Amino acid sequence: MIPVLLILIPAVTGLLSFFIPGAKGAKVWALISAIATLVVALYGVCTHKAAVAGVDASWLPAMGARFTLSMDGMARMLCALTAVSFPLVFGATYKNEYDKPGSYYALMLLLQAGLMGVFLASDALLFYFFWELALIPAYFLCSQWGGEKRIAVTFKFFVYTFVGSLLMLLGIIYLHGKTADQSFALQAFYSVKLSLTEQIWLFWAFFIAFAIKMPVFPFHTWQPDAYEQSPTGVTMILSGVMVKMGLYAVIRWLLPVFPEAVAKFDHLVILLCVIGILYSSLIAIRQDDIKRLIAYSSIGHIGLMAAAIFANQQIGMQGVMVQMFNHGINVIGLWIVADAIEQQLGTRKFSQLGGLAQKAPGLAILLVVMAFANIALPLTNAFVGEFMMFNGLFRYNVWMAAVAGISIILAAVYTLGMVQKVFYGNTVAATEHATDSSFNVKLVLAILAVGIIILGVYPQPVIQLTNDTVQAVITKIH
Amino acid sequence: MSNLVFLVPLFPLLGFLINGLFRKSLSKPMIGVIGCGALLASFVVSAILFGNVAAANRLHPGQPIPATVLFDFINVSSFKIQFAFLADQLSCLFLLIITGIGFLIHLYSTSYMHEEPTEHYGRYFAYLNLFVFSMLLLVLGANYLVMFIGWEGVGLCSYLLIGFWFKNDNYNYAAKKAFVMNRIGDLGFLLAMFWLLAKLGTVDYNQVFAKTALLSKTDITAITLLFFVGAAGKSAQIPLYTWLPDAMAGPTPVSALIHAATMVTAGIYMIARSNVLYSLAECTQHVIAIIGLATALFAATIAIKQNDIKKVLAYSTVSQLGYMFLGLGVGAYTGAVFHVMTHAFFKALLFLGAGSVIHAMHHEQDIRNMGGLKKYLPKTHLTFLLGCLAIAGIPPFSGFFSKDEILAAAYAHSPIYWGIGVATAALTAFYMFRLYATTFLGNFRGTHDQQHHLHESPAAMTIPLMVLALLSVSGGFAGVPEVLGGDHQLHGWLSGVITSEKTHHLEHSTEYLLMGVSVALAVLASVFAISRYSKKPELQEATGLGKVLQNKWYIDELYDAVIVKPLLKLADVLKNVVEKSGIDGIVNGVGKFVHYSSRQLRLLQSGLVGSYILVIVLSIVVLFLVFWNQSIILQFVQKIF
Amino acid sequence: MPIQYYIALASCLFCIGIVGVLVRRNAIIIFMCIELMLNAVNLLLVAFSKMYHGGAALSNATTTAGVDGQLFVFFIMVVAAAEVSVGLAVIVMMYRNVHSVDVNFLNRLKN
Amino acid sequence: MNAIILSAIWGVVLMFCSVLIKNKGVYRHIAALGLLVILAGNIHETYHGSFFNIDTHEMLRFSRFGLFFNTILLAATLLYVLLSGRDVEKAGGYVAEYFTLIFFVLCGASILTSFNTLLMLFIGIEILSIPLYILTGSDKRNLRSNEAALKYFLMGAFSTGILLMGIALVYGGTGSFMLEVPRSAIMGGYKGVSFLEVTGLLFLLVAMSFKVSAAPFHFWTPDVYDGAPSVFTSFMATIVKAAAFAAFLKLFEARVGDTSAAVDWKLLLSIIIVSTLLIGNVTAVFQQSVKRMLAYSSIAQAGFMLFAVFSLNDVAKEGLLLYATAYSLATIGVFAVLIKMKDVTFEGFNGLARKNPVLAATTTICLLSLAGIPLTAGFFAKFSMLSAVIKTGTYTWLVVVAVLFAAVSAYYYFRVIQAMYFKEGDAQTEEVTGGFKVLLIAVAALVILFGVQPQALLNWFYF
Amino acid sequence: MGILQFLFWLLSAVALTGAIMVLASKNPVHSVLWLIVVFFAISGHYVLLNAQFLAVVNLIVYAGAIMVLFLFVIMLMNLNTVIETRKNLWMKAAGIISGGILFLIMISVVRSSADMVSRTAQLKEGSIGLIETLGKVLFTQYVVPFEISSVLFLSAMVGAVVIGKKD
Repeated sequence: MIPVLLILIPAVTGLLSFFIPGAKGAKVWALISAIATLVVALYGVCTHKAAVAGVDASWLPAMGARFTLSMDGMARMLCALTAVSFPLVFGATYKNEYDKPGSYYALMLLLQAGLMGVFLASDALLFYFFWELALIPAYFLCSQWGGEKRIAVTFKFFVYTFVGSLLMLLGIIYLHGKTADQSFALQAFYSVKLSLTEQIWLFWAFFIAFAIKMPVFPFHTWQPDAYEQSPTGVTMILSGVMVKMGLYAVIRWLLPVFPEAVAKFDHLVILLCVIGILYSSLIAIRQDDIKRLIAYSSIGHIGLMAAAIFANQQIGMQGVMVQMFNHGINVIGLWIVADAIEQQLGTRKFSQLGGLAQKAPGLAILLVVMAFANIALPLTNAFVGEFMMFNGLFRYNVWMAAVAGISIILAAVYTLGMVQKVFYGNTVAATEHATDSSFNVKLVLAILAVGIIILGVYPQPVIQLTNDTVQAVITKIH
Repeated sequence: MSNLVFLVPLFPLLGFLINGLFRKSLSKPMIGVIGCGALLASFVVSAILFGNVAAANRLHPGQPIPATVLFDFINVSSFKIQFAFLADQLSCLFLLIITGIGFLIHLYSTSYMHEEPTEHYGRYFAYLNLFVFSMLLLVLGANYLVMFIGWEGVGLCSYLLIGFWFKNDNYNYAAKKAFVMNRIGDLGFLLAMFWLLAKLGTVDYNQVFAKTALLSKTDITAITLLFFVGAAGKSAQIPLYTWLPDAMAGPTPVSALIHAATMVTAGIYMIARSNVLYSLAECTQHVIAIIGLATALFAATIAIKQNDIKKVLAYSTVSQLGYMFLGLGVGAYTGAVFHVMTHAFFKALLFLGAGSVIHAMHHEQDIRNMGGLKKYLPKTHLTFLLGCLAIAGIPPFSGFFSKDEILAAAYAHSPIYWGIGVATAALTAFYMFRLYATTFLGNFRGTHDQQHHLHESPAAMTIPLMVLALLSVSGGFAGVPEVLGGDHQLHGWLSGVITSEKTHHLEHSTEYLLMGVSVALAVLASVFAISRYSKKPELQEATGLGKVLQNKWYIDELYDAVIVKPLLKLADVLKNVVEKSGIDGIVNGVGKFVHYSSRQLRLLQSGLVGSYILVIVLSIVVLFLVFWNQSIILQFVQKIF
Repeated sequence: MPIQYYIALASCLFCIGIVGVLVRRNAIIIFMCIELMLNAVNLLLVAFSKMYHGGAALSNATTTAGVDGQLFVFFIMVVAAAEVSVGLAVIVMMYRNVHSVDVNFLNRLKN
Repeated sequence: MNAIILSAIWGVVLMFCSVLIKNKGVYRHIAALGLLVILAGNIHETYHGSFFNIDTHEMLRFSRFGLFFNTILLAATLLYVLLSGRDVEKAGGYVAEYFTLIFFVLCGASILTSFNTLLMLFIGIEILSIPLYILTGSDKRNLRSNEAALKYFLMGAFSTGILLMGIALVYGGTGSFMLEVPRSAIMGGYKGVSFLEVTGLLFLLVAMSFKVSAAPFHFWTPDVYDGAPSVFTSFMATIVKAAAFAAFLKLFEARVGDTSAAVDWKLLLSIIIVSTLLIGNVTAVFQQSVKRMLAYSSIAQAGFMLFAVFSLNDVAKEGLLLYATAYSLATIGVFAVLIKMKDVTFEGFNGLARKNPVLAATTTICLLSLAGIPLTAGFFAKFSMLSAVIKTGTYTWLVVVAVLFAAVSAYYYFRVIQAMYFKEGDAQTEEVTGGFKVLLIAVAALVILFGVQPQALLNWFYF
Repeated sequence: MGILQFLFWLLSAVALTGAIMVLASKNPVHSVLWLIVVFFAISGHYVLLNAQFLAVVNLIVYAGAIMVLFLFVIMLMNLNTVIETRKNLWMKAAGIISGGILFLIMISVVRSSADMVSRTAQLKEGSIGLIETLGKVLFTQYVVPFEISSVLFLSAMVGAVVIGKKD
């Protein structure tokens, strides 16, 4: 029942939200819905695994598709991430005013439903459904409430990811035809027998879809623009949760299904990821816009996660699990800061900012926590993940790990550069009359900061939660 | 006994939290009490621990001290790293140094930072406590990972404290530089850990050292070299030293605590801790010795021509750290640790003394504007002089013993090492007394306003000075070598941890000779410096080699030109060319191509029925031709693909 | 008569019709050429019908095999008549508006 | 049989109405009533047999597929009349006659879903086409309408010539007009298949491609769809096209399926499909008028539907049902809104969402369905087409091409959405009634229902 | 060569000449007249094939009704004097060439269809072309299409009203 609720609550409340007239009402409604989902999700995470039974119902018998939801460790973790993110995002942007708030929150909640579905679906067709369901609201949100160049930029984002998902769809159909009993079930996909040539083709079809979503170099160019132009609340979800769809999908739908093709191409993929890590880090150094900087930094982090996945080591995979959650909350924190600055000062350009620490010390301190989480300082959550991921990568190939490791230096360069340019130094025109952020922003950031530290000191819960998935995936491959 | 271990870092952490969270509501004295109290409490616990270890050592000599496991940090079925503390002899020694000196510096700070607004005052103590917390983690960790946590933690605090006055952009750059340079080293540390994990599956000291047999020669060399990269970053060795002089941007007590007494010695601690590994890696040892020696000499040459009181001390620190690495490189682990200890005393003393001077001079740091402070700041002067004597290696001050031990070991290894070491020692004596003479002797050269306000610092500052001076004078007696009739207590104390010390057997006569030469050179250099600079300090711009030295061999510029600028250029190229016109260009190009094809294709739709039908007829013809020749076509296609 | 002759003749007529459609611009003439094509088909169908009838009549004198071909021709004629009436109506309508029956005269719908 | 006869009768009824009833507003109600009757008759026939006991001598065969297809066509027409019936009155002065012609077209369409001989195919196609020539030219004063009618007529007649040549050759090769013919060994040429028949089938392929506007025989489509009054374009692009596809599939299933052992048609079909997808999708990108864009998009959609003809398996048949439903629903919905727009260029849609959110939202859902986004009927339509091709096991690259073009198609459909939602503007619409909006919402709801649970449609087909 | 063969060739020659003249004539009226010649030739063929009913219908419907309609329209529009504007020569050439290639293709179909070799169309004999036979089949077996084609005529009728009526 819990998986269904996780999808149903946001979906239904989202649809209803279209009809809520006032801004206040819509906000409260959305917040209540998000918190309700969070409660359910936390219950689902905390109860014993057996208590969270999956759901399996008939859907399209003629096509062999079933409405199958299941919650293994990874799904529970990502659902928790989704459930945690939304209240935080709603809380942090509570003071932001949106045109047509009912629709805004409706689409946000539908997006949440889509994301939940992606993480829960155990049926390929259902998975694809939710995959797109998550994309459409995001498209509308970005196009409607985004920045100046939003239409062109979001459209690029949409078409780009759409191409990818169509390729995946082809792969799904093909695999469907190859399964023993013409079904879309995950287990059927796992046990399907394919020749190497088939595996290679299908591998690339799926990989490109996921690579675009993550995004992995060189499929990433939609991402900085989209993050920059989207309303920050959406950007938070995009980068905090939605990119995890790609990583999740690789672990769930790619690695175990095409082990031979993975073995053949893992080197190439990891090479791409590593190039992407350095590439995006270098570019991030030269950014003049907070949002773009975070965007490129995110590409780097995701690249590392992708590399660790393909490195195919238990420890690395476990690190990815941890990091998926951690990156989610960290990057949301960074976006919140970026949004707080933009909302108050009307600019995101470093060249127009400076000295904010004097005016907004609370925000500054919280940003520093976020920033250090972003560069994976020990005792912040990201360290644990990166440590494990690098470990996995190192076991795979020493040089890849060493080269990718350079990114931790570059990350320090650009992150600290950002902190410095925004918060340190003397005040400038834009920040002359700045004040500290509102209570809700600081509250959310503080919650995040506490989470960051707690998970940095004691990551064991997340590790244990996702252990079963990692074990399953690893045994599937080897 | 082990139950107490967690208290040691806990107190500073609590101090950090209280001061950090309530910095606006607490009063300044309260902040000071909390900050210092946390350290004092830690110190007391450390002392108890020390006593416990000593007792255990007496009861079961040679028995390793068990680690205290707090909780599982990372536990994946095949792979387990615990959050564990190990308070053995080496750790306890460092604990005492850190908490002890840390307490003194906290105390000193209460007065030194008094002019700051309450909020920043609280922030300062919070950072300082956090630093101590991290440093304690570093030395208490029972495995490399916990050490690394502290390792990066001290880097973080260093960053925060260097950039404490964040309004000044130069300070911020210095802070960032320090952090990034440290990160370069940290990468080495990380890779070394990965290597250990990949090969041994553990980073626990005890297990790693027990399993060294499983490592190949290459493994050990690579691991130790990578660890050394980490150490070089943290302990400011060539080529990663340039951050430390810049780090003087922070408040002076910070420099004393972090950039002289504690954090920068982390590298030495780590290598001493891993002595089992290092003694198996011949090659690495050579590298360490050479780099240490080079750093020592190189930094000393720069120190000669610096005019900023803190810069001189900073380069001297780099130089002394080089000494310690020389010691490690030649296998004198105890000597290195010994030097860490003595250096902590006298360098903290010197820095705090400098702080006292700066405090008196209203944040004037250029020694050319000082002079004759002897009579204004008598206590400071005296303690500073003692510090200079200690660092110059004049017997019987502490520096002499530790430096001598390292030099002796270096001689045993190679006389050339010794030669350079002694030359460096002489340079050290020279620049220290140059500093002393220019600052305290001669006539006052500052403004009248400054002269008017000159006064001795308050007791909160002078008491630490005096305590440290005492330690600087007497600290050396912890390790009086056998040749001078001592029994080198430190050696005995550390024998449980440093198990692979290279023992060198020098004739007593040789040792006496070596001591004599070095002491003589040091004395000579000191005397020369005092005589040269007490009367007429060099105020004019340096030329020739002097200018090169003053500009630190232009290393910063070199780095800038060779590494930073090209990297930024590359980033620019990537951002503007590769990303924009390259990758994104292709993506957008696809869109543009579709658009273009659309414009062209729609011309087919000419609007004329005749041409439509013509196309239909032609298509029929083509379809016929394709249809009849499809086997050929398919074969052809198959050939292509 | 060998059926191939008929096929060739019908093809020839058919192609002449097509060429006519392609080379003329007068809507009426084009339409006439289309009628020519239909007639070619008619001829062909009748020829085929007689071919199949001839084949079947060898074994069964009273067979009506092949009658369907001729009936098809009948239906083609019927349909053609209907088509002509509508077609000419369209042409007349256009002529009323633009006073031309040139198919290229009206060329507003393109691209 | 019910559908054929009843729609012919109802056409005649409407003819008389034009004489007897002068109130133009009544016609569409009569038409809707008629459609209900025919629909009821057709459904009755599906489950219980025809009202009329007529021996068709195997010239018509009423299969479950054909009848179900009829149901879809009739339901779509009903929807069309309900949504756009009022706009028919604006197309010209002969409202009752227009409805008459629509019913005759439906008669032709029902023949096309049930023919069993090439003669009925021919007659069906003609009954389908001739009224359309007239409807296209119904706006007599409008030169665009004139031009469209002339072009449509000339090219339609030409394609009839091709069709007949094909039929003649097929007859020459097999001696029968029936869809299923006994094959004897004497047929030379391709093993067991007459050379003439194959040639004839090729002509038939061309003629049918013309009818379903597959490239490179599509040229009439954009011009005619653009020039005809929008309300009839909507009808042509949906019901008529679907009927043509039903005929195409039926014809090829029987004849080509029969010869495919000896002859490989797939290469030709794949060439046609690829060029259809290419021209339809790519050309649509640059259009300025939404109406013309929809014309090109209908070509593109035809490319997808051709997959059914390409793969000729059960999945394809079901897929075509789904596709016809999804496509008709969505297109009728979009056109219903388009007809209400004062300006049918993309700019004309700017800011519609603010002005009239219901229209914008329903149009969006329809466009998403056309683009094949999941959760809309269009997704399963495309999905089953793709899986039909993949099931055949060959020409897998074709689906990759199709998918890439589907992405291109998103571009132009989303341009409309962008115009409605994200661009500032002052979209002018005619008055829309509440009932219209309710119907539109119903259309959107159906699109989503079939998108979530296409089984709802297919179950009906099977039981 | 028997009389039948001779007639076949003669009628074929007439039909082809007429067909070519239809499109070669500048004056539309001439085209119509040539087309009538073609129809007569084809009717002659029908007679040869003993398809008398069709021969008659062809004359009545095509040569009679349809062509008169054409003539009527042409005359009505006064097109007999209109000289067609010169058509693009390139288009003309393309039209002729593509038509020619299509013809070649169809000829090669004839040549390569082995099953058609040595098959003949009955001349003179066979009774299926007689009105009696055709009528019987038409009103029994083919009654459905026959009735249905009434719909076609109805729509043509409506069309003529809708399109042709002046308003």
